[in-house]
Amino acid sequence: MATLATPARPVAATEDVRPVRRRLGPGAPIRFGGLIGIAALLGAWVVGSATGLLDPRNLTEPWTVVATAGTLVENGRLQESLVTSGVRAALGLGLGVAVGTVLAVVSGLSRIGESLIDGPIQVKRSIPTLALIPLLILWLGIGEPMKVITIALAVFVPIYIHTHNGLRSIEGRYAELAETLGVSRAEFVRHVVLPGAMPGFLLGLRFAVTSSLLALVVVEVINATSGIGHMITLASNYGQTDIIVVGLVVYALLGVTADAAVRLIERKALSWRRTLAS
Amino acid sequence: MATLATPARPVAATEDVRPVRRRLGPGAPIRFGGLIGIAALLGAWVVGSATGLLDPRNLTEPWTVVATAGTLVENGRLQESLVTSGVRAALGLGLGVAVGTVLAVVSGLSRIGESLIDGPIQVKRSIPTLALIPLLILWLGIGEPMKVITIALAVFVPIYIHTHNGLRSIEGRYAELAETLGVSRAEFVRHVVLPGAMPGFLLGLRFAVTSSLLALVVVEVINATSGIGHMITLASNYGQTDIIVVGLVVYALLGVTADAAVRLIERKALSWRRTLAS
Amino acid sequence: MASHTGELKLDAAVRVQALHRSFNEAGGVLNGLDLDIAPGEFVALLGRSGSGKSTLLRALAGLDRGVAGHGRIAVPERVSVVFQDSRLLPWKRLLDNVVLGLRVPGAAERGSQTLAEVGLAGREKAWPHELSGGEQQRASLARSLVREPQLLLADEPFGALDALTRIRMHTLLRRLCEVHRPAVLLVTHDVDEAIVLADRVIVLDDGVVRHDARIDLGTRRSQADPAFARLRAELLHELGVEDDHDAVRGRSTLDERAAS
Amino acid sequence: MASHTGELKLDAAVRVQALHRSFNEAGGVLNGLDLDIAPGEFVALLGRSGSGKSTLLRALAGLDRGVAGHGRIAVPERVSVVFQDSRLLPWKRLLDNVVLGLRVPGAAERGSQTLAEVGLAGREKAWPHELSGGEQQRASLARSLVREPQLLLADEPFGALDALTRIRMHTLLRRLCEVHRPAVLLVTHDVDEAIVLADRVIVLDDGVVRHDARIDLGTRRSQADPAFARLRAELLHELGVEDDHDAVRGRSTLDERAAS
Amino acid sequence: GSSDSGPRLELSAALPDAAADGTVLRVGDPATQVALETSGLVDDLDIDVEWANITGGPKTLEAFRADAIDIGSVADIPPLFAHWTGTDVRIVAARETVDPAEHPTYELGVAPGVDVARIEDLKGKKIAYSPGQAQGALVLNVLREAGLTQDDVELVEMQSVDDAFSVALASNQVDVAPLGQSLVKTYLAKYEQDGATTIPPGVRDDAWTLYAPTSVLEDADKAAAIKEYVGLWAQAQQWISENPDEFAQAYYVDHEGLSPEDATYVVDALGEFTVPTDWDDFITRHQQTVDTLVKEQDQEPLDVETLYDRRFEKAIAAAVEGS
Ligand SMILES: Nc1ncnc2c1ncn2[C@@H]1O[C@H](COP(=O)(O)OP(=O)(O)OP(=O)(O)O)[C@@H](O)[C@H]1O
Ligand SMILES: Nc1ncnc2c1ncn2[C@@H]1O[C@H](COP(=O)(O)OP(=O)(O)OP(=O)(O)O)[C@@H](O)[C@H]1O
Ligand SMILES: [Mg+2]
Ligand SMILES: [Mg+2]
Repeated sequence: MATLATPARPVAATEDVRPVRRRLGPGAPIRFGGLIGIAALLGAWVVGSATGLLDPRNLTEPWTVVATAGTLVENGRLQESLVTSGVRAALGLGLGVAVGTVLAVVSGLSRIGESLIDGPIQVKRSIPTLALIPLLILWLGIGEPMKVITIALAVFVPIYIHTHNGLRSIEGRYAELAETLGVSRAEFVRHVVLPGAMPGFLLGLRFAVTSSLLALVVVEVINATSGIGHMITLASNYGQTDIIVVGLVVYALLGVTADAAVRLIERKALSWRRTLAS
Repeated sequence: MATLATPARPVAATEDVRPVRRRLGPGAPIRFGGLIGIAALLGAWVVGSATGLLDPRNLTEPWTVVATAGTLVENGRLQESLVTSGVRAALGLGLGVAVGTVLAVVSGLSRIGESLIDGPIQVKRSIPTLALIPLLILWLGIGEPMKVITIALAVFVPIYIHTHNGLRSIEGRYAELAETLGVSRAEFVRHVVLPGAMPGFLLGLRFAVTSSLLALVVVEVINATSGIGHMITLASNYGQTDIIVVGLVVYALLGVTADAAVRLIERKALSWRRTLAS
Repeated sequence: MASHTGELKLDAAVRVQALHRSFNEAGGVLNGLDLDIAPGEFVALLGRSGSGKSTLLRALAGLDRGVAGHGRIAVPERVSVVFQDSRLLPWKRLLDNVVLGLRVPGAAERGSQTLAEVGLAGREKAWPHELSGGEQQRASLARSLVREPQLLLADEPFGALDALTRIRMHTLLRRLCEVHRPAVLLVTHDVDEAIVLADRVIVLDDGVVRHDARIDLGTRRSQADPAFARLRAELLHELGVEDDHDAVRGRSTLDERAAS
Repeated sequence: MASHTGELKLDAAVRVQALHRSFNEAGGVLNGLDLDIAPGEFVALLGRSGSGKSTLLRALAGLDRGVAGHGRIAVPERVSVVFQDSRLLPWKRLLDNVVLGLRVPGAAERGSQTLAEVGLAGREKAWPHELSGGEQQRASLARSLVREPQLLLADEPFGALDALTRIRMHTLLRRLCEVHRPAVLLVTHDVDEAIVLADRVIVLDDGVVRHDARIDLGTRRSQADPAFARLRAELLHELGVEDDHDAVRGRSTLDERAAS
Repeated sequence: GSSDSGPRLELSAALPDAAADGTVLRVGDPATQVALETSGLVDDLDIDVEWANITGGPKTLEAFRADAIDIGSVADIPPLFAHWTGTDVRIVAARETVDPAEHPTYELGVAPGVDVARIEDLKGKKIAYSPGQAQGALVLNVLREAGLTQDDVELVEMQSVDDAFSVALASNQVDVAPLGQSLVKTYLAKYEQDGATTIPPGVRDDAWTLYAPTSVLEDADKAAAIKEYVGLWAQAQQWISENPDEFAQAYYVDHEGLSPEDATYVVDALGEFTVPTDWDDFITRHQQTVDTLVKEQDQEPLDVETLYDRRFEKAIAAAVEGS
């Protein structure tokens, strides 16, 4: 047995000796750690392009991309596209999130709701959005409503699945508790179901945000005259690699920023959790 | 106060009177309930087509689809496509699941791993797969490896995100416990991390399976002579709505079946959980 | 509202008849249990670990839908449960946990006041995970007490409390019982606690009520009272502990004394 | 390995010096606590609910990385913890929970055997959620005992057990202690239990060890022994309970007696 | 929408002169839109036009089926596939290039290091082939012209999405692939240094049409509107040919986002357009393509003449000669 043979000595005011135990969890978060990998990726791109390892004909050089972006900003195309796409994505996202959440709660709390809602949603999500476009055009025309609804359709699936799954994963003992407290169904949803499904919902939101951006590429093929997706499609029709890469960089920026935002919300909204992450 | 004024009377052998309490959870699952919604969808399609509410030029009638499917089976195209696509999807799925899980564990358990891995994956998932195809062709050619890897790239993202999230959501007290038990890191991963992240992983798998199917449509555009995705793309170039719809029905069948399979695994593998669902 | 009357059988808050419950084929946990509790009566439930005390409480609370079994149960409408685990919603702060579903005017004040009564004044905004084990237990007690039930089912509500806090909680519980007169079924492992608090102590064994002792010690109950000691020895005997005073013993002589 | 020697300070299994811990600015939970435990010594830790007992144990177990504070702690290498919550992995069956991380030949048999010793024979394949509260607590005890630690930190390991089961667990624990001689720090709210089991009883208050009583009752300890009763009264007094025999009392006379 | 449809008109009946007030023609033809707006010709339109930014065969067909547009602007292949897949359409206008041999719409891109100087050299080569797309039909036409069959070459089935063809060429996955003029420029700019070349296809691929669903043409008001539109459309094509720089700027730079150089290159490469007032030759060449597709792709035989609504031939002739 390990014993201490040293006599007790006075402890300095703020000396802090704690038992060392190998940490099995991930440890404390690294501040802005998420940026390291992205910086590395950028670095690889810059270095690869500068040394000629990356053929600029395959992947445009970063500086060319910056120059192209500059031109696009100058002639206003980039801003215009961002605004147009931003509005579409936001509307679609809002609609999709609302519908997805409501459906998830209905289907999560009632077996009848589930048997009606769940199957069709699984069907929907097995079908490529692209293949739905003809039907959506048929029903909704080729204007903005079609675009927004198509985005919403892409968005509501992850929201539904995640919220439904999160809700169904709530520990049964909390439902028991609520039953003994005699809460109404609305209170149950508000105080138990929604907060309990929040982790699932937020994960779904991370996917929903990306889905809304990716759906732009699909919908802005149809009767659009501006938008990031339209810009990329057009550029790829003409083989303008540099513009495509600008578009992709914008996508990456938007995606990473949105994801970080949702994860920030996650950290705030789920501060009650004591998990490996915290 | 409610009191019972009735005298005690003998209880019949198996009489079962329990206090009635409004159930707040979803209740017992309906057997094959998931099929009700799908049957309703099918019914709407049949009725809509029969009454002429659905224009057959836009949405082929079910019987035409059956007939077309019959023809495709007769000339062997459907089976051939299914086999080709099935092999591609399975290989891509296997590869993607393996890579995604490993990355998720590495990034979930080490902050350094996370800061290197997580950012690039967020970037990857913000970028439309379609836009990556040119680069993948350059690096991997137009043969089968390119297709399988593209599918794997589509698959590993949901696996990574869900497993990582599931892992990070494991209650911290279990990591504490493992630390006091002096388990090795490998044991920790095997006994705590993987089972604890299993719910997340399985949810990811549900998305991964669908992703692998959807990715077929993208990869089978390049140098493919058979496959479900190829069949759909070709048909949509020609505008052969009936074949497209056959393809979509196959997709729906595959998707719903695969999803049901994963959920069955979920029920078995997570039988230790006591949640609202159980 | 007399709890010691002969009409008990005709005027019960809780009536359980021939209750069976089992979790598997191996054997039943409750095997034809009969139990009546009069309105306002305070019953303490003793029993070995795993004897089915929680199973009985869950049956009374209507929380065992999936469990095989039969029998007849009648309980009042407003039942409040103190679970064996404290079962605070981890995503709600303490006060919100306590007043959850409480639909009375001034719920928040009443919640705060009850928190103060269980010694958690000023902790309204704490998260459940910031509480010590005993604090969580008291919070869960507060949640049950704040809603004045007709029947209170309490599953070892004082198990994690030190002697002084426990006495305070006893006091609080008795005071509330005197005001609102709920029927109480309280699970405890502490025989003294059972004798001090209850009108009646029952012992659960083999899935039935094996022992049913009315406590007639009046309102002032002292461990020094020989009647108290007798009751205690009797109950401990029922629980399988042969000799009260020697029951708790140190070092190596312990083995042979623990009766099987 | 003598635990009652004068060289205690020079030969400690656990040495805590000037330990401070606080969860917020309001005030510290531990305020310069000093504590030495000799190898093989059995120390019982009493203290009010929320007084910092678990906080101390977590500090000793090295589980409070994020908590503000300072001080010096030295503990042996192999430390085993019985948590206040039983903390069984919900996705592992009982036996797998018990032998988790146990790297000795015949781990499964030893696990089964220990399960039998805590009264859970035949439950190897049960899921944790299928156990009663007391069964979970015993499983968690089994998990700690099966791995022969140098220091056992047990946070109210018997809180949910009935009198008889508790005695059996006492016996088991003492027997294992005699064989392997770990240092033990056991939190309990039961003063009798502390006196019966421990070599030393300490009382935590205001974040320091307020009372430190060596138990010199020999190996056979009876509640009937006047020395036992004196110790008990002394400890209860430290815990704020003035009069042992009247401390636990019924009905409405309770209020005025509970000292603040 | 089509709900406010005009009186029914037989397909054989003479075209009415004017559409009823309020008739809206929904047009998917952004290039003409730009030309009309830039040239100011748009002021001569007496009908209301609702422009949709829709191009390409599959998209226009989708829009037709969804009744989202009335008339679309495509090459000569999409109307065939529309017909073959059961959507009744008619071609209502035709356009060709003045000097098609010098100004092909597509060139055949040749991968670096591959020796193909003439189309006869295609024998034994790997050729990117996208059935269902205009590029696919072109490949079949080229093979016919070179006296080769599918068996003499290796057709690699892939869709011409984005720059997939030029990437496939650059990485030597295929030896030859048809490239649209806008891609030729970037392909050569990138890979000419490695030995990449292009050769002209040696067959005419300049046919361009306007087409509309039969149901639209059966609506007297719409038919009248289309009559008006095709006339102005013809003038717009003429304007484009006469003002290549203005058009390059307005359409390829401002609307499509090309750089001015690229825009000029594309406009130069495509050459001058002409709108035939007699469709006989046009239809003969179209029939040749149809026969090739029937032979090589197992399509149902078709007398392509039936797809043309020659009432508009006269309307266009009148408009062109009148201007
Ligand atoms: N869900 C379950 N599945 C299988 N067995 C169960 C389940 N719940 C309880 N049991 C078993 O039923 C028996 C009675 O359990 P119960 O929780 O009622 O005991 P208890 O008297 O409350 O014990 P304790 O004092 O330890 O809390 C125990 O043996 C337990 O293992
Ligand atoms: N994570 C935390 N955040 C904030 N306060 C905490 C946290 N953990 C414990 N505390 C507070 O610190 C004090 C000491 O807690 P601790 O768990 O050590 O008490 P304890 O002596 O074990 O009590 P009990 O007998 O009730 O288990 C309590 O008042 C508790 O509310
Ligand atoms: Mg219990
Ligand atoms: Mg504690």
